[in-house]
Amino acid sequence: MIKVQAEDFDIGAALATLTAGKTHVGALASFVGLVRDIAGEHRIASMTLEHYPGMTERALAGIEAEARARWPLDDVLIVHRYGRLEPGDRIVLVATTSAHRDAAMNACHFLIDWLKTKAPFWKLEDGSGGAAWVAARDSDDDAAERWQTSPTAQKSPTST
Amino acid sequence: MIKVQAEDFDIGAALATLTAGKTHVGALASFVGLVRDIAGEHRIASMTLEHYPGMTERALAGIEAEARARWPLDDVLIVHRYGRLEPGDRIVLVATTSAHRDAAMNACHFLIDWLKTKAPFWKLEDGSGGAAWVAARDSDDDAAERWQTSPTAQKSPTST
Amino acid sequence: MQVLYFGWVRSKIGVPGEDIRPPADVATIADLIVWLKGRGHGYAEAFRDLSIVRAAVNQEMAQLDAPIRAGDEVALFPPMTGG
Amino acid sequence: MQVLYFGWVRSKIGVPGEDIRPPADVATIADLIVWLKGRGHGYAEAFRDLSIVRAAVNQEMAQLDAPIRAGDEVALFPPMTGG
Repeated sequence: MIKVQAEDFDIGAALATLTAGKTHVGALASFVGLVRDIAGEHRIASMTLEHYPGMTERALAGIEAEARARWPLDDVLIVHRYGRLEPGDRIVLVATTSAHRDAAMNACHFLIDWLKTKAPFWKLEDGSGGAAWVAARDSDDDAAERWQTSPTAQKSPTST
Repeated sequence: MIKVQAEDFDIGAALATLTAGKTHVGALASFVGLVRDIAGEHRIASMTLEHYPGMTERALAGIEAEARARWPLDDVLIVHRYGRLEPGDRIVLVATTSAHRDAAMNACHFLIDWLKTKAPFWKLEDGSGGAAWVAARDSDDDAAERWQTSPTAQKSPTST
Repeated sequence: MQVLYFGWVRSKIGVPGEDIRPPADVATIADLIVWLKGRGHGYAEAFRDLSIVRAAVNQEMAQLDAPIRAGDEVALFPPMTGG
Repeated sequence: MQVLYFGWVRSKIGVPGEDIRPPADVATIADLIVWLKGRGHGYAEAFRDLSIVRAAVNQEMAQLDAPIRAGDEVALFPPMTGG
Protein backbone atom coordinates (compact mmCIF):
# COMPACT_ATOMS: atom_id res chain seq x y z
CA MET A 1 0.00 0.00 0.00
CA ILE A 2 1.19 3.47 -0.94
CA LYS A 3 0.25 6.63 0.93
CA VAL A 4 1.45 10.12 -0.01
CA GLN A 5 0.22 12.59 2.56
CA ALA A 6 0.92 15.83 4.39
CA GLU A 7 -0.21 14.41 7.75
CA ASP A 8 1.99 12.60 10.22
CA PHE A 9 1.56 8.85 10.64
CA ASP A 10 1.41 6.53 13.65
CA ILE A 11 4.18 3.94 13.29
CA GLY A 12 2.66 1.42 15.69
CA ALA A 13 -0.79 1.58 14.10
CA ALA A 14 0.65 1.38 10.59
CA LEU A 15 2.79 -1.66 11.38
CA ALA A 16 -0.05 -3.37 13.25
CA THR A 17 -2.18 -3.42 10.10
CA LEU A 18 0.52 -5.36 8.26
CA THR A 19 0.49 -8.35 10.59
CA ALA A 20 -3.02 -8.32 12.10
CA GLY A 21 -4.54 -11.76 11.84
CA LYS A 22 -1.73 -13.09 9.65
CA THR A 23 -0.17 -16.12 11.27
CA HIS A 24 1.93 -17.00 8.21
CA VAL A 25 4.05 -13.86 8.59
CA GLY A 26 7.29 -14.44 10.46
CA ALA A 27 9.11 -11.18 9.82
CA LEU A 28 8.24 -7.49 9.81
CA ALA A 29 10.99 -5.04 8.82
CA SER A 30 10.57 -1.30 8.85
CA PHE A 31 12.45 1.91 8.30
CA VAL A 32 11.49 5.42 9.36
CA GLY A 33 13.28 8.50 8.04
CA LEU A 34 13.23 11.64 10.20
CA VAL A 35 14.20 15.27 9.68
CA ARG A 36 17.61 16.00 11.20
CA ASP A 37 18.53 19.31 12.78
CA ILE A 38 21.89 19.52 11.04
CA ALA A 39 22.84 19.61 7.35
CA GLY A 40 26.60 19.92 6.83
CA GLU A 41 27.58 22.94 8.90
CA HIS A 42 24.12 24.45 9.12
CA ARG A 43 21.37 24.12 11.68
CA ILE A 44 18.06 23.27 10.06
CA ALA A 45 14.86 25.01 11.14
CA SER A 46 12.56 23.35 8.62
CA MET A 47 12.48 21.11 5.59
CA THR A 48 9.81 21.46 2.94
CA LEU A 49 9.19 18.45 0.74
CA GLU A 50 7.87 19.19 -2.70
CA HIS A 51 6.51 16.33 -4.77
CA TYR A 52 4.92 15.62 -8.13
CA PRO A 53 1.30 14.64 -7.41
CA GLY A 54 0.23 11.72 -9.53
CA MET A 55 3.69 10.71 -10.58
CA THR A 56 4.72 10.20 -6.95
CA GLU A 57 2.07 7.54 -6.40
CA ARG A 58 2.96 5.85 -9.71
CA ALA A 59 6.69 5.86 -8.94
CA LEU A 60 6.17 4.44 -5.45
CA ALA A 61 3.81 1.76 -6.79
CA GLY A 62 6.48 0.85 -9.35
CA ILE A 63 9.13 0.55 -6.64
CA GLU A 64 6.77 -1.61 -4.57
CA ALA A 65 6.14 -3.85 -7.60
CA GLU A 66 9.89 -4.20 -8.13
CA ALA A 67 10.39 -5.28 -4.50
CA ARG A 68 7.56 -7.81 -4.75
CA ALA A 69 9.12 -9.24 -7.93
CA ARG A 70 12.46 -9.71 -6.18
CA TRP A 71 11.40 -11.10 -2.81
CA PRO A 72 8.54 -13.28 -1.54
CA LEU A 73 6.74 -10.54 0.39
CA ASP A 74 3.40 -10.77 2.12
CA ASP A 75 2.82 -7.02 2.20
CA VAL A 76 4.53 -3.70 1.55
CA LEU A 77 3.69 -0.32 3.06
CA ILE A 78 5.18 3.00 2.00
CA VAL A 79 3.98 6.21 3.65
CA HIS A 80 5.73 9.34 2.40
CA ARG A 81 4.92 12.83 3.63
CA TYR A 82 5.20 16.14 1.80
CA GLY A 83 4.95 19.75 2.93
CA ARG A 84 6.71 21.61 5.73
CA LEU A 85 8.42 19.51 8.39
CA GLU A 86 10.64 20.32 11.35
CA PRO A 87 13.59 18.49 12.93
CA GLY A 88 12.41 15.30 14.60
CA ASP A 89 9.38 15.00 12.32
CA ARG A 90 8.83 11.71 10.49
CA ILE A 91 9.28 11.88 6.70
CA VAL A 92 8.81 8.36 5.46
CA LEU A 93 7.86 4.88 6.64
CA VAL A 94 8.77 1.76 4.68
CA ALA A 95 7.64 -1.61 5.99
CA THR A 96 7.69 -5.12 4.60
CA THR A 97 6.37 -8.45 5.82
CA SER A 98 7.39 -11.93 4.76
CA ALA A 99 7.55 -15.47 6.03
CA HIS A 100 11.32 -15.03 6.32
CA ARG A 101 13.54 -12.34 7.79
CA ASP A 102 16.05 -11.96 4.96
CA ALA A 103 13.30 -11.24 2.43
CA ALA A 104 11.70 -8.66 4.73
CA MET A 105 15.01 -6.98 5.69
CA ASN A 106 16.49 -6.87 2.21
CA ALA A 107 13.29 -5.66 0.59
CA CYS A 108 12.97 -2.91 3.21
CA HIS A 109 16.56 -1.80 2.60
CA PHE A 110 16.02 -1.93 -1.16
CA LEU A 111 12.83 0.15 -0.93
CA ILE A 112 14.39 2.98 1.06
CA ASP A 113 17.46 3.01 -1.19
CA TRP A 114 15.35 3.25 -4.33
CA LEU A 115 13.02 5.83 -2.81
CA LYS A 116 15.98 8.15 -2.33
CA THR A 117 16.71 8.45 -6.03
CA LYS A 118 13.59 7.23 -7.85
CA ALA A 119 10.66 8.90 -6.07
CA PRO A 120 9.84 12.45 -7.25
CA PHE A 121 10.46 14.42 -4.08
CA TRP A 122 12.67 17.46 -3.64
CA LYS A 123 13.76 18.89 -0.31
CA LEU A 124 14.13 22.56 0.52
CA GLU A 125 15.99 23.13 3.76
CA ASP A 126 15.77 26.39 5.68
CA GLY A 127 18.05 27.29 8.57
CA SER A 128 21.24 29.03 9.57
CA GLY A 129 22.54 28.77 6.01
CA GLY A 130 19.41 30.26 4.46
CA ALA A 131 17.06 28.29 2.21
CA ALA A 132 18.70 25.72 -0.02
CA TRP A 133 17.56 22.79 -2.11
CA VAL A 134 19.08 19.51 -0.98
CA ALA A 135 21.41 18.19 -3.67
CA ALA A 136 21.26 14.57 -4.72
CA ARG A 137 24.15 12.60 -3.25
CA ASP A 138 26.43 10.25 -5.14
CA SER A 139 26.27 7.88 -2.18
CA ASP A 140 22.51 7.60 -2.68
CA ASP A 141 23.03 6.74 -6.34
CA ASP A 142 25.56 4.11 -5.30
CA ALA A 143 23.13 2.72 -2.73
CA ALA A 144 20.41 2.39 -5.37
CA GLU A 145 22.85 0.93 -7.90
CA ARG A 146 24.01 -1.90 -5.67
CA TRP A 147 20.56 -3.49 -6.04
CA GLN A 148 20.75 -3.45 -9.84
CA THR A 149 23.07 -6.42 -10.23
CA SER A 150 20.57 -9.23 -9.86
CA PRO A 151 17.21 -8.21 -11.31
CA THR A 152 15.02 -11.07 -10.09
CA ALA A 153 14.63 -13.45 -7.17
CA GLN A 154 17.61 -11.93 -5.44
CA LYS A 155 18.16 -13.49 -2.05
CA SER A 156 20.51 -10.89 -0.68
CA PRO A 157 23.26 -8.69 -2.03
CA THR A 158 25.28 -9.55 1.06
CA SER A 159 25.55 -13.24 0.26
CA THR A 160 27.71 -14.26 -2.63
CA MET B 1 18.69 -1.31 25.93
CA ILE B 2 18.08 -5.01 26.45
CA LYS B 3 14.82 -6.49 27.70
CA VAL B 4 14.20 -10.21 28.21
CA GLN B 5 10.61 -10.75 29.23
CA ALA B 6 7.61 -13.08 29.06
CA GLU B 7 5.18 -10.23 28.34
CA ASP B 8 4.27 -8.93 24.93
CA PHE B 9 5.58 -5.53 23.84
CA ASP B 10 4.04 -2.52 22.10
CA ILE B 11 6.03 -1.86 18.91
CA GLY B 12 4.88 1.74 18.50
CA ALA B 13 5.60 2.69 22.12
CA ALA B 14 8.99 0.95 22.06
CA LEU B 15 10.08 2.70 18.86
CA ALA B 16 8.80 6.06 20.07
CA THR B 17 11.17 6.00 23.04
CA LEU B 18 14.14 5.67 20.66
CA THR B 19 13.51 8.93 18.82
CA ALA B 20 11.60 11.07 21.34
CA GLY B 21 13.21 14.50 21.58
CA LYS B 22 16.18 13.48 19.44
CA THR B 23 16.45 15.77 16.46
CA HIS B 24 19.87 14.44 15.43
CA VAL B 25 18.45 11.02 14.54
CA GLY B 26 17.64 10.63 10.85
CA ALA B 27 17.00 6.90 10.65
CA LEU B 28 15.10 4.30 12.67
CA ALA B 29 15.27 0.70 11.51
CA SER B 30 13.43 -2.14 13.15
CA PHE B 31 12.71 -5.82 12.84
CA VAL B 32 9.98 -7.86 14.52
CA GLY B 33 9.99 -11.65 14.50
CA LEU B 34 6.65 -13.43 14.88
CA VAL B 35 5.56 -17.01 15.50
CA ARG B 36 4.48 -18.66 12.23
CA ASP B 37 1.70 -21.24 12.03
CA ILE B 38 3.69 -23.59 9.80
CA ALA B 39 7.01 -25.39 10.35
CA GLY B 40 7.94 -27.57 7.40
CA GLU B 41 4.89 -29.79 6.84
CA HIS B 42 3.42 -29.32 10.30
CA ARG B 43 0.88 -26.87 11.65
CA ILE B 44 2.13 -25.20 14.79
CA ALA B 45 -0.16 -24.73 17.79
CA SER B 46 2.41 -23.17 20.10
CA MET B 47 6.07 -22.37 20.48
CA THR B 48 7.76 -22.33 23.86
CA LEU B 49 10.96 -20.33 24.14
CA GLU B 50 13.38 -21.53 26.78
CA HIS B 51 16.28 -19.26 27.70
CA TYR B 52 19.24 -19.11 30.03
CA PRO B 53 18.48 -16.37 32.58
CA GLY B 54 21.51 -14.23 33.26
CA MET B 55 23.49 -15.40 30.26
CA THR B 56 20.74 -14.21 27.89
CA GLU B 57 21.08 -10.61 29.06
CA ARG B 58 24.88 -10.82 28.87
CA ALA B 59 24.83 -12.31 25.39
CA LEU B 60 22.38 -9.70 24.09
CA ALA B 61 24.39 -6.88 25.67
CA GLY B 62 27.49 -8.29 23.97
CA ILE B 63 25.73 -8.35 20.59
CA GLU B 64 24.55 -4.77 21.15
CA ALA B 65 28.12 -3.69 21.99
CA GLU B 66 29.39 -5.36 18.82
CA ALA B 67 26.84 -3.45 16.72
CA ARG B 68 27.76 -0.16 18.39
CA ALA B 69 31.44 -0.83 17.67
CA ARG B 70 30.73 -1.41 13.98
CA TRP B 71 28.27 1.39 13.21
CA PRO B 72 27.70 4.94 14.48
CA LEU B 73 24.44 4.23 16.30
CA ASP B 74 22.48 6.57 18.50
CA ASP B 75 20.55 3.84 20.27
CA VAL B 76 19.84 0.11 20.18
CA LEU B 77 16.81 -1.71 21.54
CA ILE B 78 16.43 -5.48 21.78
CA VAL B 79 13.29 -6.94 23.35
CA HIS B 80 13.20 -10.75 23.36
CA ARG B 81 10.36 -12.78 24.82
CA TYR B 82 10.44 -16.23 26.40
CA GLY B 83 7.74 -18.66 27.48
CA ARG B 84 4.75 -20.02 25.60
CA LEU B 85 3.71 -18.19 22.44
CA GLU B 86 1.14 -18.87 19.74
CA PRO B 87 1.12 -18.22 15.97
CA GLY B 88 0.97 -14.49 15.28
CA ASP B 89 2.58 -13.62 18.62
CA ARG B 90 5.59 -11.33 18.59
CA ILE B 91 8.88 -12.98 19.63
CA VAL B 92 11.54 -10.33 19.26
CA LEU B 93 11.98 -6.65 18.46
CA VAL B 94 15.29 -5.22 17.29
CA ALA B 95 15.55 -1.50 16.62
CA THR B 96 18.42 0.85 15.85
CA THR B 97 18.69 4.59 15.40
CA SER B 98 21.42 6.56 13.69
CA ALA B 99 22.02 9.81 11.86
CA HIS B 100 22.19 7.78 8.64
CA ARG B 101 20.03 5.08 7.12
CA ASP B 102 22.74 2.62 6.09
CA ALA B 103 24.11 2.42 9.63
CA ALA B 104 20.65 1.87 11.10
CA MET B 105 19.58 -0.69 8.47
CA ASN B 106 22.80 -2.69 8.46
CA ALA B 107 23.09 -2.74 12.25
CA CYS B 108 19.48 -3.92 12.55
CA HIS B 109 20.10 -6.71 10.03
CA PHE B 110 23.31 -7.66 11.81
CA LEU B 111 21.60 -7.77 15.21
CA ILE B 112 18.81 -10.12 14.14
CA ASP B 113 21.28 -12.36 12.28
CA TRP B 114 23.53 -12.65 15.34
CA LEU B 115 20.60 -13.13 17.71
CA LYS B 116 19.59 -16.23 15.79
CA THR B 117 22.79 -18.10 16.58
CA LYS B 118 24.39 -16.27 19.52
CA ALA B 119 21.57 -15.64 21.99
CA PRO B 120 20.82 -18.54 24.37
CA PHE B 121 17.24 -19.35 23.39
CA TRP B 122 15.80 -22.70 22.37
CA LYS B 123 12.44 -23.21 20.73
CA LEU B 124 10.07 -26.09 21.39
CA GLU B 125 7.31 -26.28 18.80
CA ASP B 126 4.07 -28.16 19.45
CA GLY B 127 1.52 -28.95 16.77
CA SER B 128 0.38 -31.52 14.24
CA GLY B 129 3.82 -33.18 14.30
CA GLY B 130 3.94 -33.44 18.09
CA ALA B 131 6.40 -31.53 20.26
CA ALA B 132 9.84 -30.98 18.72
CA TRP B 133 12.82 -28.79 19.45
CA VAL B 134 13.65 -26.45 16.56
CA ALA B 135 17.00 -27.42 15.06
CA ALA B 136 19.58 -24.77 14.31
CA ARG B 137 19.70 -24.02 10.60
CA ASP B 138 22.84 -23.83 8.47
CA SER B 139 21.34 -20.81 6.72
CA ASP B 140 21.28 -18.98 10.06
CA ASP B 141 24.93 -19.81 10.62
CA ASP B 142 25.70 -18.51 7.14
CA ALA B 143 23.72 -15.33 7.83
CA ALA B 144 25.69 -14.69 11.02
CA GLU B 145 28.97 -15.55 9.30
CA ARG B 146 28.58 -13.02 6.51
CA TRP B 147 29.05 -10.25 9.08
CA GLN B 148 32.35 -11.70 10.29
CA THR B 149 34.47 -10.54 7.36
CA SER B 150 35.03 -6.96 8.42
CA PRO B 151 35.29 -6.72 12.20
CA THR B 152 35.17 -2.97 12.72
CA ALA B 153 33.70 0.19 11.23
CA GLN B 154 32.00 -1.82 8.55
CA LYS B 155 29.90 0.36 6.32
CA SER B 156 27.92 -2.35 4.66
CA PRO B 157 28.51 -5.90 3.52
CA THR B 158 26.47 -5.09 0.41
CA SER B 159 28.90 -2.50 -0.90
CA THR B 160 32.19 -3.70 -2.24
CA MET C 1 1.58 20.96 -23.96
CA GLN C 2 1.65 21.12 -20.17
CA VAL C 3 5.12 21.67 -18.70
CA LEU C 4 5.76 21.26 -14.95
CA TYR C 5 8.81 22.37 -12.96
CA PHE C 6 9.97 21.10 -9.58
CA GLY C 7 12.72 21.77 -7.06
CA TRP C 8 15.26 24.40 -8.03
CA VAL C 9 14.12 24.22 -11.67
CA ARG C 10 10.82 25.68 -10.44
CA SER C 11 12.56 28.17 -8.11
CA LYS C 12 14.71 29.54 -10.91
CA ILE C 13 11.93 29.72 -13.50
CA GLY C 14 9.55 31.19 -10.94
CA VAL C 15 6.38 29.28 -11.85
CA PRO C 16 5.31 25.70 -11.07
CA GLY C 17 4.27 25.05 -14.64
CA GLU C 18 2.76 26.50 -17.77
CA ASP C 19 0.77 25.64 -20.86
CA ILE C 20 3.02 26.13 -23.88
CA ARG C 21 2.89 25.72 -27.65
CA PRO C 22 6.43 25.17 -28.85
CA PRO C 23 7.12 25.34 -32.62
CA ALA C 24 6.77 22.21 -34.71
CA ASP C 25 10.53 21.49 -34.80
CA VAL C 26 10.59 20.85 -31.03
CA ALA C 27 10.49 17.05 -31.23
CA THR C 28 12.33 15.94 -28.09
CA ILE C 29 12.75 17.00 -24.46
CA ALA C 30 16.19 18.36 -25.34
CA ASP C 31 14.65 20.45 -28.13
CA LEU C 32 12.07 21.75 -25.66
CA ILE C 33 14.77 22.76 -23.17
CA VAL C 34 16.70 24.67 -25.85
CA TRP C 35 13.50 26.47 -26.81
CA LEU C 36 12.64 27.22 -23.16
CA LYS C 37 16.13 28.68 -22.54
CA GLY C 38 15.28 31.36 -25.08
CA ARG C 39 12.36 32.54 -22.97
CA GLY C 40 14.39 34.36 -20.33
CA HIS C 41 17.12 34.50 -17.75
CA GLY C 42 15.38 32.19 -15.23
CA TYR C 43 15.03 29.46 -17.83
CA ALA C 44 18.65 29.82 -18.92
CA GLU C 45 19.72 29.52 -15.26
CA ALA C 46 17.53 26.50 -14.64
CA PHE C 47 18.86 24.61 -17.65
CA ARG C 48 22.51 25.73 -17.61
CA ASP C 49 23.83 22.26 -16.67
CA LEU C 50 21.77 19.54 -18.35
CA SER C 51 23.70 16.81 -16.54
CA ILE C 52 21.62 17.60 -13.45
CA VAL C 53 18.27 18.00 -15.17
CA ARG C 54 15.84 15.09 -15.15
CA ALA C 55 12.61 14.71 -17.08
CA ALA C 56 9.36 12.80 -17.11
CA VAL C 57 6.80 12.49 -19.91
CA ASN C 58 3.27 11.71 -18.81
CA GLN C 59 4.58 10.90 -15.32
CA GLU C 60 7.14 8.34 -16.47
CA MET C 61 10.88 9.06 -16.33
CA ALA C 62 12.34 9.82 -19.76
CA GLN C 63 15.74 10.50 -21.28
CA LEU C 64 16.36 13.98 -22.69
CA ASP C 65 16.32 12.61 -26.24
CA ALA C 66 12.84 11.13 -25.75
CA PRO C 67 10.18 12.35 -28.21
CA ILE C 68 7.37 14.62 -27.04
CA ARG C 69 4.16 15.65 -28.74
CA ALA C 70 1.24 18.03 -28.25
CA GLY C 71 -0.92 16.93 -25.31
CA ASP C 72 1.98 15.44 -23.34
CA GLU C 73 2.60 16.39 -19.72
CA VAL C 74 6.33 17.10 -19.58
CA ALA C 75 8.06 17.63 -16.22
CA LEU C 76 11.56 19.02 -15.74
CA PHE C 77 13.30 18.82 -12.39
CA PRO C 78 16.57 18.20 -10.51
CA PRO C 79 17.66 14.70 -9.43
CA MET C 80 15.14 13.43 -6.90
CA THR C 81 15.82 13.40 -3.18
CA GLY C 82 13.12 11.23 -1.65
CA GLY C 83 13.11 9.22 1.52
CA MET D 1 29.97 -27.32 40.47
CA GLN D 2 26.62 -26.19 39.12
CA VAL D 3 25.63 -27.77 35.77
CA LEU D 4 22.69 -26.45 33.76
CA TYR D 5 20.96 -28.09 30.79
CA PHE D 6 18.81 -26.42 28.12
CA GLY D 7 16.78 -27.41 25.08
CA TRP D 8 16.83 -31.07 24.15
CA VAL D 9 19.88 -31.65 26.36
CA ARG D 10 17.57 -30.84 29.29
CA SER D 11 14.69 -32.88 27.82
CA LYS D 12 16.85 -35.96 27.44
CA ILE D 13 18.54 -35.72 30.84
CA GLY D 14 15.24 -34.87 32.49
CA VAL D 15 16.39 -32.16 34.91
CA PRO D 16 17.19 -28.48 34.29
CA GLY D 17 20.41 -28.70 36.28
CA GLU D 18 22.19 -30.24 39.19
CA ASP D 19 24.93 -29.68 41.73
CA ILE D 20 27.70 -32.17 41.00
CA ARG D 21 31.15 -33.08 42.30
CA PRO D 22 33.07 -34.69 39.48
CA PRO D 23 36.35 -36.48 40.28
CA ALA D 24 39.58 -34.48 40.25
CA ASP D 25 40.64 -35.71 36.79
CA VAL D 26 37.67 -33.92 35.17
CA ALA D 27 39.59 -30.85 33.98
CA THR D 28 37.69 -29.74 30.87
CA ILE D 29 34.11 -29.55 29.60
CA ALA D 30 34.82 -32.57 27.40
CA ASP D 31 36.00 -34.52 30.47
CA LEU D 32 32.82 -33.49 32.27
CA ILE D 33 30.64 -34.72 29.40
CA VAL D 34 32.41 -38.10 29.35
CA TRP D 35 31.85 -38.39 33.10
CA LEU D 36 28.18 -37.32 32.79
CA LYS D 37 27.58 -39.94 30.07
CA GLY D 38 28.39 -42.59 32.65
CA ARG D 39 25.51 -41.43 34.84
CA GLY D 40 22.71 -42.98 32.81
CA HIS D 41 20.84 -43.49 29.57
CA GLY D 42 19.46 -39.92 29.33
CA TYR D 43 22.94 -38.45 29.61
CA ALA D 44 24.30 -40.82 26.99
CA GLU D 45 21.46 -39.83 24.67
CA ALA D 46 21.96 -36.12 25.27
CA PHE D 47 25.68 -36.25 24.54
CA ARG D 48 25.72 -38.87 21.76
CA ASP D 49 26.75 -36.36 19.07
CA LEU D 50 29.15 -33.76 20.48
CA SER D 51 29.18 -31.82 17.20
CA ILE D 52 25.78 -30.42 18.18
CA VAL D 53 26.52 -29.76 21.85
CA ARG D 54 27.45 -26.25 22.91
CA ALA D 55 28.75 -25.09 26.28
CA ALA D 56 29.12 -22.02 28.44
CA VAL D 57 31.26 -21.52 31.54
CA ASN D 58 30.07 -18.85 33.92
CA GLN D 59 27.63 -17.62 31.27
CA GLU D 60 30.26 -17.15 28.56
CA MET D 61 30.44 -19.43 25.52
CA ALA D 62 33.32 -21.92 25.76
CA GLN D 63 34.89 -24.60 23.58
CA LEU D 64 34.59 -28.20 24.76
CA ASP D 65 38.30 -28.30 25.59
CA ALA D 66 37.98 -25.28 27.90
CA PRO D 67 39.11 -25.86 31.50
CA ILE D 68 36.56 -25.96 34.32
CA ARG D 69 37.00 -25.87 38.08
CA ALA D 70 34.98 -26.25 41.25
CA GLY D 71 32.58 -23.34 41.69
CA ASP D 72 32.05 -22.82 37.97
CA GLU D 73 28.58 -22.65 36.48
CA VAL D 74 28.75 -24.92 33.44
CA ALA D 75 25.88 -25.00 30.93
CA LEU D 76 25.41 -27.62 28.20
CA PHE D 77 22.88 -27.12 25.43
CA PRO D 78 22.10 -27.49 21.71
CA PRO D 79 22.98 -24.80 19.15
CA MET D 80 20.94 -21.72 19.99
CA THR D 81 17.84 -20.74 18.05
CA GLY D 82 17.09 -17.19 19.11
CA GLY D 83 15.29 -14.41 17.31
